[in-house]
Amino acid sequence: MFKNEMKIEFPSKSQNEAFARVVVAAFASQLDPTIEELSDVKTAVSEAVTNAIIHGYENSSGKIEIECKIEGRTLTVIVTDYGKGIEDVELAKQPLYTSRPELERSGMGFTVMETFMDSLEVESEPLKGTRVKMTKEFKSF
Amino acid sequence: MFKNEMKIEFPSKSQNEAFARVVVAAFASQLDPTIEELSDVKTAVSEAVTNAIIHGYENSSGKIEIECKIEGRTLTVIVTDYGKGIEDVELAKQPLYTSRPELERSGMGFTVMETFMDSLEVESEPLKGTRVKMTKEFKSF
Amino acid sequence: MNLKFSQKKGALVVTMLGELDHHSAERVRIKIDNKIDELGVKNLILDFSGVNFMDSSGIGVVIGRFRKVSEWGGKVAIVNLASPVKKVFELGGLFKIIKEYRDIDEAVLNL
Amino acid sequence: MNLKFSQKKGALVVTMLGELDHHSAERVRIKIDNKIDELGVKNLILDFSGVNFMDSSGIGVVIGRFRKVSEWGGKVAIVNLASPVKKVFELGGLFKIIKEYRDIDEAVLNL
Ligand SMILES: Nc1ncnc2c1ncn2[C@@H]1O[C@H](COP(=O)(O)OP(=O)(O)O)[C@@H](O)[C@H]1O
Ligand SMILES: Nc1ncnc2c1ncn2[C@@H]1O[C@H](COP(=O)(O)OP(=O)(O)O)[C@@H](O)[C@H]1O
Repeated sequence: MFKNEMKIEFPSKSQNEAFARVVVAAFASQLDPTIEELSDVKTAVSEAVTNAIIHGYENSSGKIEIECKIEGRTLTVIVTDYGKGIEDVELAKQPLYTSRPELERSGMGFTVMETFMDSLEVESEPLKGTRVKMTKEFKSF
Repeated sequence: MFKNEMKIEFPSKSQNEAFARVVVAAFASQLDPTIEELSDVKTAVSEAVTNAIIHGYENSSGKIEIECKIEGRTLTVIVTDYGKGIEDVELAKQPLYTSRPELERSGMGFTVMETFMDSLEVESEPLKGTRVKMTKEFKSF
Repeated sequence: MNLKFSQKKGALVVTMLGELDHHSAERVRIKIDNKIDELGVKNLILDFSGVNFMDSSGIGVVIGRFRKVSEWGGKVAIVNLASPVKKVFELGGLFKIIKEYRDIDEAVLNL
Repeated sequence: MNLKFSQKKGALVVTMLGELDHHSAERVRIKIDNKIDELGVKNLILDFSGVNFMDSSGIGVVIGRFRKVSEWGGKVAIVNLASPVKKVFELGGLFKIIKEYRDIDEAVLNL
């Protein structure tokens, strides 16, 4: 079975949203993804990293980590921050729920991750941080 | 002054040579580089990562780290392995010197790094590993 | 993200070029709002023909502009959606409140 | 890295497509050497028109093939170098032993 992995860390600056997408897409490209699969992964990563920046660290500076693993045709992506954490994860995952409507957040971030990937697990502890784990199985040829 | 940084680690598989180039190029693209500047950086990174894989770990498996920093218009790239190390760094840096001619190595890796970047520092200890630090200043507009 | 502004039959047409994410959204918001105020237009056409990537921040940008122009009885139309962008909007249920048209001409006719 | 093989005036023409680095070099080496042996050709033309990236591994590939065909009195020509590829070859002093030509026709004439 083909295996590979990588881990990246960068500060919570909004410029790094695009950087994070490119890195994960470049890693996933080893799976010869379709354009749609790649775009789904980029969108999900963008949501998780954006959440770490605006909700986790509330635009103050902190460290964001992304771990990626390829096992066979499955990609696992874990996005971790050491920020504010989430009190009620079930509530947070509801479509349209956002704690920051004044920032024009739509509350659709977790819904995008859930829909565009095959699985989503959110672990969070207030004042400790948040860990979002997503997997996606890529089609074979 | 604009600042940003990132750190990435991945196993010493030759597929990751291309991945490493794309990651550093994506990070450097925040500096609005010319096509030539970007290609120079990609080539230098490719040399350092290839060396870690074939010389540092001699194709066994090990961890490679790349740290990047942007300060103003200067990019710093540090490539580290925890492999075999280099006995005589001055000799290793000589153009055309290679310890693996049977692998069709040209002995030009360090010369490429030195020429395509503005500075190159190599720290190495036998059996501990090797740390290659390169910097490049990008033109301003 | 680059923006181009033009006017067609009294509507402000905003053509976006690049990736629409949280990083670019704030500048997009401010620039569009300033232009609406400057020109005093009622209706807004958001042309996504140059948007190759968008995450849920884009939903917020569209709904925010919808709220703004609604205050004066204006409407928002979105046109030229590439399929990944459309997928995000569909998920957000956006098409219940904002109509999509194939191109700018169709949007102008229906606003 | 994809390879296309053809023959022109008795020379083997290898057109490379993609990035030539340590990862791709080994397969490139083996495929070219097998083709040389299979066809029993003497001269080799390496067409870099599709190579957008190359590091010093590429120098090794060219010199290695040069050594191989030299055994039977053959020559190697390289053609269609993009400027970043040329930069790497220049550094390696490669043009002292292997000639660059503008295109395949010029190479064929001079081999
Ligand atoms: N990394 C995080 N750290 C802290 N809170 C988070 C994090 N990610 C999400 N949240 C909380 O979950 C809510 C819902 O997130 P999401 O569905 O992505 O919508 P949005 O980002 O538009 O608010 C956020 O408004 C926030 O309160
Ligand atoms: N990361 C490393 N670990 C151990 N040895 C190294 C490393 N990098 C370079 N070397 C040594 O330095 C020599 C010269 O390196 P280089 O100039 O890149 O040429 P080449 O890779 O073609 O041999 C190598 O042949 C090897 O002996």
